[in-house]
Amino acid sequence: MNAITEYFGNITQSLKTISIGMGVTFKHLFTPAVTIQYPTVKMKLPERSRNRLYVNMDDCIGCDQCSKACPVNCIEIEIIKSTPEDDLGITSSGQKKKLHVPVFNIDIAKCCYCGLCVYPCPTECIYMTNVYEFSEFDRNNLIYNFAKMTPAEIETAQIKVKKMDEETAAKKVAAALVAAQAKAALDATTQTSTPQQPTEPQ
Amino acid sequence: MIDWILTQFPDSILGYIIICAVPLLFILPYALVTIYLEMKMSAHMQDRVAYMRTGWHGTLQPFADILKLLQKEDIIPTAADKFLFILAPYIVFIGTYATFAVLPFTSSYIGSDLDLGLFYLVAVSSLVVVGILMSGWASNNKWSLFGALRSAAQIVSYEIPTALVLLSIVMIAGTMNMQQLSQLQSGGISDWYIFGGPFPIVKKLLLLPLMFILFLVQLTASMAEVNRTPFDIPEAESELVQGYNTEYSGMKFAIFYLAEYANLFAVSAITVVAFFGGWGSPFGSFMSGGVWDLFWFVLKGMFFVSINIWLRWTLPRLRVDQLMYVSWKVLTPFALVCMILIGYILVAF
Amino acid sequence: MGLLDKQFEDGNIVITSLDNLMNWARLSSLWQMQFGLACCAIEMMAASASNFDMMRFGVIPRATPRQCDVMIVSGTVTLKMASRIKRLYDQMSEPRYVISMGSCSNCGGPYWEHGYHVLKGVDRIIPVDVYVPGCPPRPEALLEGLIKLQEKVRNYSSVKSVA
Amino acid sequence: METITKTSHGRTLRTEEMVINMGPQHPSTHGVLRLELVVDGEIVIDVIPHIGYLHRCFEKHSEQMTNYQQVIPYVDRMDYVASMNSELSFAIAAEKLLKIQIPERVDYIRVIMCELQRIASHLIAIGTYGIDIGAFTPFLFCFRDRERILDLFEMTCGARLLYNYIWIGGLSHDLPQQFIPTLKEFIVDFRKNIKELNDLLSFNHIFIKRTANIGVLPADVAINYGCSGPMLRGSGVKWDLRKDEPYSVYNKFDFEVCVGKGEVGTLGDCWDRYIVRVDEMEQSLRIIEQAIQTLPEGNVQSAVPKRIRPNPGEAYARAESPRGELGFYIMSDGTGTPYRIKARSPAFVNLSIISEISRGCMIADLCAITGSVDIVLGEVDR
Repeated sequence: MNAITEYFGNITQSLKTISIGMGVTFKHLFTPAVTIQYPTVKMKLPERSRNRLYVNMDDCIGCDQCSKACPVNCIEIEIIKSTPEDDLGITSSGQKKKLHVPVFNIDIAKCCYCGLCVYPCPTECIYMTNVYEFSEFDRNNLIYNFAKMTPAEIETAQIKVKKMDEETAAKKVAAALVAAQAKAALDATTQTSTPQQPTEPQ
Repeated sequence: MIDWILTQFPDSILGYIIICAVPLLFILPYALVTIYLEMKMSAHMQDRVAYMRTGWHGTLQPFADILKLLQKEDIIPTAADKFLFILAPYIVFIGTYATFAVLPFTSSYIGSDLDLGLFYLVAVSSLVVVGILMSGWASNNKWSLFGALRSAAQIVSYEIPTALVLLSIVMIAGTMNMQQLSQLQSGGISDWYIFGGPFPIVKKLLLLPLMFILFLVQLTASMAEVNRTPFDIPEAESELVQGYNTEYSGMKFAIFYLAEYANLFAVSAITVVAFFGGWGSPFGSFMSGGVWDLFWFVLKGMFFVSINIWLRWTLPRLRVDQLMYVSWKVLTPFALVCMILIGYILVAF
Repeated sequence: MGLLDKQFEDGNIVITSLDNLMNWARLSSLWQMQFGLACCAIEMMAASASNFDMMRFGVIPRATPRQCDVMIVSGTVTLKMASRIKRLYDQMSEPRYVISMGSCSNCGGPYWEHGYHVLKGVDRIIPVDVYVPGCPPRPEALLEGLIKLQEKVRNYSSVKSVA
Repeated sequence: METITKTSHGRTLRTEEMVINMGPQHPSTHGVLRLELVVDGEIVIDVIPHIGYLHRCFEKHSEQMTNYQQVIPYVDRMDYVASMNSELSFAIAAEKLLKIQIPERVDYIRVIMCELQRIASHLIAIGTYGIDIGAFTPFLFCFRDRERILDLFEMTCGARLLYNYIWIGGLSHDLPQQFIPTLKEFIVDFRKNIKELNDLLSFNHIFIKRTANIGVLPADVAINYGCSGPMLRGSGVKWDLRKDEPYSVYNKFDFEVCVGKGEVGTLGDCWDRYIVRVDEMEQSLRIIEQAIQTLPEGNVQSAVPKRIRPNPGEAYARAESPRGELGFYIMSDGTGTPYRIKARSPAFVNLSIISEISRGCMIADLCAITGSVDIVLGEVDR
């Protein structure tokens, strides 16, 4: 008897649950679709949306903080010191820029969009935009170069720095010479009073 | 219509070839419409929209699909049994296509007005399983083989309830001729066998519940015969990858695809002829004859095709043993009991 | 690739319009291979789910490589998986396209430096048509990549001298 | 490999076992799991899981980072379906190491986020489980609801899947203005949708027949294998770290630990594991409701350390992720770089039981079993 009730119970249960399920799908046949038809309609992204990185080079001071914060090392920054007579302008927050940034590459293909580079930036010049449509046929196009300096500018900057370095080095040598002479003179005067001058450790 | 074609080509094989090609005029547009319909229906059930980018609301999508499949590379795996591999899709399609010979599309057109129409149907639709077995075996792929074996077991089991249902209909109607079967029910909605057939009221009321059960049996069995969810175990995507057609690409796959949809209509048409008056208009002689017949036949057929689609996108899949359980322990006994009762009613009243 | 591939020496109006038709068919019926590797696979699933509905573009997921047109490499390709991906790509029938989705399959992504077990870019084993950046890309970004791929297919010519 | 079985007629039947390879590309292996099956016809005789197709060197990577903060993006990518929960687990471990107290608001927001994430993760598990069984529509319904959770996340932290939201000592952002109203709307709608899901899938007779009595995992076996999460609770063991070892502020909320009851089959079958997930979504909604009612005010970044340089030592913290007990063991040598990080991933442990419970089932059942375990390969392989 039990087997028979189970047999017919199974059949009625199946028919019942199938019709309930069919009711659900039938109801949805007439509910409006939730689809966002992407190329024609675009969803408005929230303000905090994290997508492609952008660097506002006018504000970048070349501090390398973002590159250090990046967990995947996809930011490549090179810097050239500026000479005192160079005026690199100031950032929008009023900070004086002291370094040329000839190379500021972000390999977007490597980027993991974690946003960790955004927080340490002192001038808020690196940030994530809401651009997400930037697929490419060639991977090399995904390496973004944000630096604005032309090769000629880089060269002049390098030459200037070299010159400045040479000058400062020469100055240093001269200063060291002067200091050494003064020291020698001092030594000569104090030799008698002090028994032993400690030499530099080996 | 057939006579007309034969008079145009007297004593020539060409006439017969043209006659053979007539159902294609229906199948090809029908398949395109149904593929589109299935995708759109399923999409709206799931709160989305499906094809939108080709033509108005993606209406050209089926053409794109077919054209693309034409261009695809036709791969035959090295280890496959080449002859069977190539033959299989055609066998499947022939099995399906042959059923269209006896479908009474209108009161004046039927491919072959066989006296043994229903018997021929049951016989010929088993040919599909041969093709599926072939494809599964020839692919030299374990998953395909599983699909083929499952399909064989499935179709063979489900032939039996179908045959029993059709037998009951034959008992009531007294004919196996599809055209006559439709003719008997042409007196409007109350003459359809699902509502007891063209009989006196007492007999009608007695037959009505039995016919309803038989209809459910036929609907379930027909779904199983076309390998569609919840009975799609031969191609069970999440279990057997694509089942028997895993290794097929390009046009060969398209033929499988076409055959599946053609078969879907064929089994729906059998249900229509057996229970819903074939080409008969629901209003008796009103809106009947000529093109109306075709209209009603296709409309009813498409209605059952839609029901199949609706069920497919609602239900989960059965397991192999459960499938057998449904066939042997539920459908067959029910059909058998109904058949016996119908015999009793026919004799007693 | 297909039947008509590189069969004609030079184009005329018939071949060009036939080309357009064939390309149209190819681009609007890009069946996608249903396989996911990692995080991006979830976004790929989201792209084919109701809210973004990749099927609007004619993309149907197929489980078997034989019937697919486009392979979306969605996620980190490890060295162990690389040989499998290569094999799956070989099993696909021509014409076939590859979308590399996300940083990991573009170039190793976050694992490019220290990932001893990660393939640094799927283009080292199979040719990639479109690179979709993002980690993971938004579903819209994937759809945009798909549209880019469609543009690429649209401009394909079966005539030898590609203009 | 040849086995000779006696049929009921007394005649011997020669059958041969077949080795068949399922995955790494297979629709129902949920990623890149590879199962080596030994089958006798449709009956599965043995299952050997092969992993490592998504080994992304998480532990080695975290030892290369110059900062503890940089580990969090990698933690996200470990269990990519439930990033928030992984982040929370890691953050708790790191805070334990650093011995910092965090503001209460941070804790509350973390709980809200983690419970939302739990719902999102369970939705994926349920949806893909539907596909495994052959029903496609529930999957899309689940993703439709999940999308609304992702919108909430994106509104808060800007990312849809991998958030980097829970930081050591705080959060990256406070909740935006419109977060709470949107969340309340979602909770109301989602309650209805759970009911709809139950109608469509959970109590569908075919679904029940496919999952009940399949892959039965007895409680003692589950405990011996070290299973956790819905896997263990499906077997009727009331073990939930949120209740039994409350971390964060879970002890302030009133919720139930859902366990399998063997309603439609044997206790511990696939259906029980499935329904535990459905029930847990409702409990998560309860927790969220309580949390937004009593959400305290405060600054979410006040306790974020400027420089993370823990004293030499070690710490282990575990939390209940949607898949079970997720633990992080951190060892510090006093520098900014973690000396060693080890993750105890629940999916890996849960996966190990597959060959135990799927012997003797059919291939179709194997799909049901793998689906009910709900593995995320990123976490299995790390």
